[in-house]
Amino acid sequence: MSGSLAALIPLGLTDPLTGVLGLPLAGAIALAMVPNWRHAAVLNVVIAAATFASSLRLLSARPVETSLLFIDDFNIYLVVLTAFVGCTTALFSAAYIGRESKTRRLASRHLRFYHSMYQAFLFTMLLALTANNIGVLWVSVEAATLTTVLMVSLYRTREAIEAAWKYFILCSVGIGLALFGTVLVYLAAQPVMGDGAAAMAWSQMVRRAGAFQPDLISLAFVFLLVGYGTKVGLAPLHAWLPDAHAEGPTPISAVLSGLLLNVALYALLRFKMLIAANGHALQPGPLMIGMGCSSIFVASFMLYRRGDIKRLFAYSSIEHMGIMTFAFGMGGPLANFAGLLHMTMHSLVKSAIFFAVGLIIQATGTKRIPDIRGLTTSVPVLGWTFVIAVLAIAGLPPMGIFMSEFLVISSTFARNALLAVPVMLGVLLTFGALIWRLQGMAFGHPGPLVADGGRRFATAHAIGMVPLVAHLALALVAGLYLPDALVKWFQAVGKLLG
Amino acid sequence: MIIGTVLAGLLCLALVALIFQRRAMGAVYAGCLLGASVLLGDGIYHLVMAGHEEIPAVVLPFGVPWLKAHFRVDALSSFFLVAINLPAALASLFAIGYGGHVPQPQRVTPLFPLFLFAMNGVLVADDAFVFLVSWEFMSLASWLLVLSDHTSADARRAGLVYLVMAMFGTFCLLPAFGLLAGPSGAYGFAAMRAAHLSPLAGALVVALAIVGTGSKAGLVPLHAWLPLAHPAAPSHVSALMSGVMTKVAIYGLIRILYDLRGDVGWEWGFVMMVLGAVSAALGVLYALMQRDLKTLLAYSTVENVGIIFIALGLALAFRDHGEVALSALSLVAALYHVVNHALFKSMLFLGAGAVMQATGVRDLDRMGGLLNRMPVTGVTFLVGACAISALPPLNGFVSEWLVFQSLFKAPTVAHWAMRFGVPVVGVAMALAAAFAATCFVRAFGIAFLGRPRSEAARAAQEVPFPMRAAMAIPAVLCLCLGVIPVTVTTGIANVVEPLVHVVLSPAVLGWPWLSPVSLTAGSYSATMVLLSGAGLMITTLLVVHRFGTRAIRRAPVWDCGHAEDIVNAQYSADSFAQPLRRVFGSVVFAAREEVEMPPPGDTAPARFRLTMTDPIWTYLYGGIVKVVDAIADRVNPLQFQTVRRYLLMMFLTLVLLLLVVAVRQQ
Amino acid sequence: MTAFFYGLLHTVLVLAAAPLITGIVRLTKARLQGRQGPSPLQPYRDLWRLLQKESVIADSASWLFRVAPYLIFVAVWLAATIMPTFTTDMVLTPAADLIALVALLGTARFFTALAGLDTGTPFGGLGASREMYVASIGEPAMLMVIFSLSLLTQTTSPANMIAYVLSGHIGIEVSVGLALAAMVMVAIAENGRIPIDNPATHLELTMIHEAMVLEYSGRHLALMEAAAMVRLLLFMSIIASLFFPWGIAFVDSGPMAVGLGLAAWLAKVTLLAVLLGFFESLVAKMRVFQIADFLGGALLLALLATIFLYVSEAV
Amino acid sequence: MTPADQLATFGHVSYDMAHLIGAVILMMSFGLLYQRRLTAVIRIYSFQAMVLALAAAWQALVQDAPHLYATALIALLFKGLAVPFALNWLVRRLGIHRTVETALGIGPTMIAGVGLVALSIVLVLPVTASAAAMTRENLALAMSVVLLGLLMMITRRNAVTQVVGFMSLENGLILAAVGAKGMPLVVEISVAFSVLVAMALFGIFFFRIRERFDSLDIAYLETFRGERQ
Repeated sequence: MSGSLAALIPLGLTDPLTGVLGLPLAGAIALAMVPNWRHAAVLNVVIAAATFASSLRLLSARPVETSLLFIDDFNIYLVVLTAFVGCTTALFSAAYIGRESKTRRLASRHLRFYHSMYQAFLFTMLLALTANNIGVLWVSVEAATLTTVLMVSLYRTREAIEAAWKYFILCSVGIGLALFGTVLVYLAAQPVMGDGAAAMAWSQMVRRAGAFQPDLISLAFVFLLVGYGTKVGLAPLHAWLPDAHAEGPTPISAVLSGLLLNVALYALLRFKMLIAANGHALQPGPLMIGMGCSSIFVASFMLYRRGDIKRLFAYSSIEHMGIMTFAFGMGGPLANFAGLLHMTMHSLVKSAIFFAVGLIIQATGTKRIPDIRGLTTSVPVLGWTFVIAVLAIAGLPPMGIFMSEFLVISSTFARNALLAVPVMLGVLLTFGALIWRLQGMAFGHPGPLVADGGRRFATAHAIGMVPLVAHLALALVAGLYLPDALVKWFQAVGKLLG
Repeated sequence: MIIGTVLAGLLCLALVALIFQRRAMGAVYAGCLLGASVLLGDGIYHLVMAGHEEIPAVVLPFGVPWLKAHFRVDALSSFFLVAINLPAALASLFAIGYGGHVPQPQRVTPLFPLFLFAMNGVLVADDAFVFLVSWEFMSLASWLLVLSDHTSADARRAGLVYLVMAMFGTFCLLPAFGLLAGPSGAYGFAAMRAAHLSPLAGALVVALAIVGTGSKAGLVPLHAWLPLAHPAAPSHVSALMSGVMTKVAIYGLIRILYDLRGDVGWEWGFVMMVLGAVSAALGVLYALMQRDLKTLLAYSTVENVGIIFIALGLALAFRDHGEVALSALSLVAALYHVVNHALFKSMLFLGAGAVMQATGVRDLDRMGGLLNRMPVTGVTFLVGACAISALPPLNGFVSEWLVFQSLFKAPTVAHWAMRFGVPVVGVAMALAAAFAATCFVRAFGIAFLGRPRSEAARAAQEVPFPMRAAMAIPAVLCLCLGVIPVTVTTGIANVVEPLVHVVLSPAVLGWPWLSPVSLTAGSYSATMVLLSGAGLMITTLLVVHRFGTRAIRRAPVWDCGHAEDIVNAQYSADSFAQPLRRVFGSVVFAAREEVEMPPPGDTAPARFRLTMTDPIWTYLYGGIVKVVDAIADRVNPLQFQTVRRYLLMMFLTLVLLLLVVAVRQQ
Repeated sequence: MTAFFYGLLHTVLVLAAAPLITGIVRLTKARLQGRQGPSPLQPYRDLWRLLQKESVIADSASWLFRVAPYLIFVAVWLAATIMPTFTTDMVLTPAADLIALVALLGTARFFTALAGLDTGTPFGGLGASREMYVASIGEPAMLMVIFSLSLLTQTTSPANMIAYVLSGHIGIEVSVGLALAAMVMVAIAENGRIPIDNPATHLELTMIHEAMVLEYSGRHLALMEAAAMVRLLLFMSIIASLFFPWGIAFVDSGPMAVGLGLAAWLAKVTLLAVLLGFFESLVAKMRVFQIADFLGGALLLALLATIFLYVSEAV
Repeated sequence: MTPADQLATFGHVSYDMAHLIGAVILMMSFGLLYQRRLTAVIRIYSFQAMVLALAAAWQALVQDAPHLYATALIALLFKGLAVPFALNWLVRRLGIHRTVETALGIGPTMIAGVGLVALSIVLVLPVTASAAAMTRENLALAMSVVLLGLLMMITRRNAVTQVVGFMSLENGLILAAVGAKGMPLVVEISVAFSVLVAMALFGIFFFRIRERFDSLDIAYLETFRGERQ
């Protein structure tokens, strides 16, 4: 029974992973009990912070690798990043949700549910990242879907339910296909690795992937690409993404874009590594490049017709996921490095943008872009931060995204100019759309603001600004200077990705 | 390293401006003035010491991790340090007096130092990443400066077009560097120099470099953003954007084509030459039709960039045909014009700013008679107008003379394309020169001469001292650069030496005689012209005052007897341009004039309506917008499908991929 | 030393001879119109008379209005001084090649136009506008003429051109003919002669140059007139020296040759003056907007001249 | 070669059984595609689930992997009995009109289904040349069932039928999983767990849908479709 989930429980308490996985799990249960949403919000922040703190321990001491869980160069920084974004988002939601409940959009029982689900979501994310067993990986991604579905439908509005329904149906099917792919991978591994957990432990498989039945894993990869690709939001599988982002509470939009998409892509990349290790299997590159380009294109043109600020940035997420997929599809040290960097930067900046968007919506009382005007005049600090964030996501220096796009495009162009052209076109189009919208929202004569709720909301606003600024600051630093350890990890992973 | 400290200082200034808002404005601009002056001095020092001391490359631990950030100052970049920081210093000086009068000072002051920072960053960059970061940062800062008057819809439109075009330019340079760096990503300039490219890749690099830098420099047809963005910014910023930022683009082009790429085919020289010719002719023709003083100046920038491109193209063609001496000549001509244009264009923009501060108008037809009211501004603007119209003995003429000299030698490149292309280019450039004169007679004459055309103009006052100084200094410099061409040329010859590996001897005939090509090819000596001119002037004065009366009577204007006092009876900007508009405008801009005559007996005034459209806007950019719109409309329905349809899409994707696998297995 | 002397002599001569040439043109026209006509010396008397009169200046005029005549006159005179006519052995000859000469004339025109605009009268503006319009096409044409000649002679400096032509390197060239034609047309335009402009007219709507100097009087007007006369002589000298350089003396060819060259030059310009008179009597003035076609033709001829050089493999 | 592998060869009873059962499940999928009436659809689904349970049990026997009995039990009780019951209850409670209009005609649907089966066989046959014959057959059948389930979701307009399609897709997954020799329990648990939660969610949804709009026709769920202002 070494393969069963039950084996998760007897993790040694000394194991750093205990904190990382245990805290959110416990938090989920605990928060379900807390009646008062204010306490819940605070507790939420505390638990998330503790999770982040314990995740930092991983940097110093990596746990021993089991057949279920492991930490390697790839997931270590993603774990830390996830814990960090989870923490900051918790802080933001503490500032945000209060306002929502005041405006009677949320009943307190919903909030209770919300906080519990938030921790559950974090747990599934972290489990997915640390999972060594591809089955566990699948389970946690599925669980993540379920939790987010519930949170997306939090406002019981018709739109919210419709979005959640769309999200649920599409992602469940996607997940189903991913499971089929997982089974196929097992079937490919089983003759080589023998029965049992060994044939599902990624770290063991990747060493002997060369001997796997190539056609079988090729087939598996197709299912996994479509399956996990749906969660990544690759066009034409992206349909759920904009609505889910737009109709859910803003903190959820932030974690969806900042974390969930990353995790899905992470899963996909794990399997790409398997294939890359097998010489005779089909080349995943072209498929990923194709999906990436189509995502970039669909997103870039969609942006020109969006009237809803959250959908606007949801589509921009699709575009960036496309860029990453493209980069990993290109492969090679430069492109892979760029892709990994882009993952990090995007999750930081995009969640920051959603923070800003949330505050903006609360300030202006609308999410229709044409009604949002002159933010830099009406709410200067927020407005300018928003401007900086959008410029960062649009790929302007000195933010980190510029570096990754620089590496992707230049290296791609040097290798195959024709492949780079669609990406450049797409990015340029996106840029145009974003700047066009940004100018309309940030400049010009300011539009009306909703009546401000006095000092409490002022402070709430200020607290909400903290994570926003923190993310941007990190992105800025990363754009100028990357710590050597991170670089080494990226390069090591880049090698595995082939 | 001095430059580093100055750049850091500029960043701090931006912070100071951000924190203290308006209170620190004077201090900030003073700081910019100081910084720019130091950089200027440093550049001059390096130029003087060129060859005697090797400046070490500096590596800082940021940027692309395994690459780090490389900085280096060589002769070329130090030349541009001079060409860029001189106007920058003047603009800062101007801003000390002017900064408070712009629409939203708190949106300008913090960005001004950042803008300077970015432009100098481009010059000292020694690897592609730093170069592009600074390049983009430059666009970013100037974009926000353009948007500083963000409540005006025009400014916002200008900003949008500008930033998108800037990004387009970057997306041309980026792959160009990518090709130079190769798949392994050797982004250092040193490595790029050593790189060997396939012919195709080489050609691609050149093409991309031309388009990328051309879009920044305002080369037709990539100029569309320029006349929108430059005027939209506050005048001291416009001066920088027009006079300086375009030069940074030129620097980038020279860096790539002459330094990083060793061998570039003459065909590209030809292409650049033709593009330049088109820009020169069209740009000034546009300028000629404008009523807005700053737009006019912006368009004239297009013209001058065109002239520089002609010279650069010639240099390429010569170099490819082994005519190194001529190549050096054209390159010197180009750089000479770079520094000249940087000077007088920023001076003219500052003048425009002074006029706007004094009158509050930008429309030529609401100015007039300012020469009497704003003597210093008037004189400096006049000098600038003469210089940019290439009138001897000012500096503008010297560089154009050099360009013409090298152009007239171009047929030595024995290829039919050059031989038949060069005369046409010559015509275009000659037309450009003539139009420029007309354009600036119009600009100066309508704005500063005649009777005031509006109350604002009548009430104009001369601007305060710092602004006057900022305009007077370049005026003097224009004269200096004009009358000692040999000295200047010698200096520039040292700059281009590393690029063409030959030192141009600018004066075969000896000091005052600028005779770069050969003993007999032709010579020009501004010094002698000026001296003899002075001599003749003195003679004339003596004669006239000796033999004639000195009596003068002031009287109302005669005007063939029927003088009326209507100021609008004066020639207006539009009416001045009318003949040329009739001849060229109808063809190039589809200009249409409609006159509504009231029926006899009706006392209503006759109405004159003028409509002009820019074909490049209508067809090229309008076309692109149409296409994007159309596709967006086609794609948009994807948002509004039923879940079933989405499932279907998913299903089809899956089946398609499965089929791919199936086919592959067979 | 001789160079200095000849240069001085030339400087004085061009100024001295200019009114005479204008006088000759007027006389020729008068005779052709069957009038007695004034003596060719009349222009001298006119200038002298103007010098004696007080100068009336409009209130609205700025200082530029008073300075302009001097600048203009000096610019034109300087150009005329530099252009070698009877000997190439002059100090200032290398000071400016033909391009610079064109630019000098451009300077003069620039300030003339400004002066026209300065008083803020409709006519002044009209004149300035049309003058610049004519120049905008005429100047390029002249530059192209220079281009073709310089292609042929490998130089842009008039002295060397003359030397090259006289050294007999050039046979009969089609392009030289074309260049000459273009040059003549440009000269007519630049000097505001019929059919472009009529120096004698004061019918407002047809005039160009006269409209600009309308407000001038007294010594300022005298300078303007003198400048016009010198310009006319200068263009005649250019045509004479570049296309018919025979008789022009070189460096260290003795005073005899110089004297000969002097005679030849006077003969040439007188002939040209008479021809101009004839021509002006024959043709009628054209409408303002046809000028573009006229000068465009000149520009095209000049362009053709260069092209023909390649065709005939002369370079 | 483990004894189990020796068993899993052509002509051997264990192989034939597995093959037969798989084929039946596939037939059921076709039945689902073919059937118009809602109640009948539910009934066919429950039957399919039961056969699936049988397959799991058989595999448990053949591979002597006892944990597969658990899977079989889950399939039998939960999917075979509970879910159909719940669905029937829903249909009755909400009083949905009995016959369901399909988006694509039955005939074309069937042809497409056959095409999909062909595709999956083409894909699988060369793949598992090395693997055990049983695995191969199972895989082909399972993939067909998955694809047919997806096809059903596409061709039906009604929420219930879509759910059924989704669940028959899951059946295909489980068929594949049980066929995979010695696959750890993780997968079964996860599948069961996911189906469980999925059902719970559907329940919630139906409840919500009903309290908002009075039918299960998902057209009601597609009026907004994201910022159709």
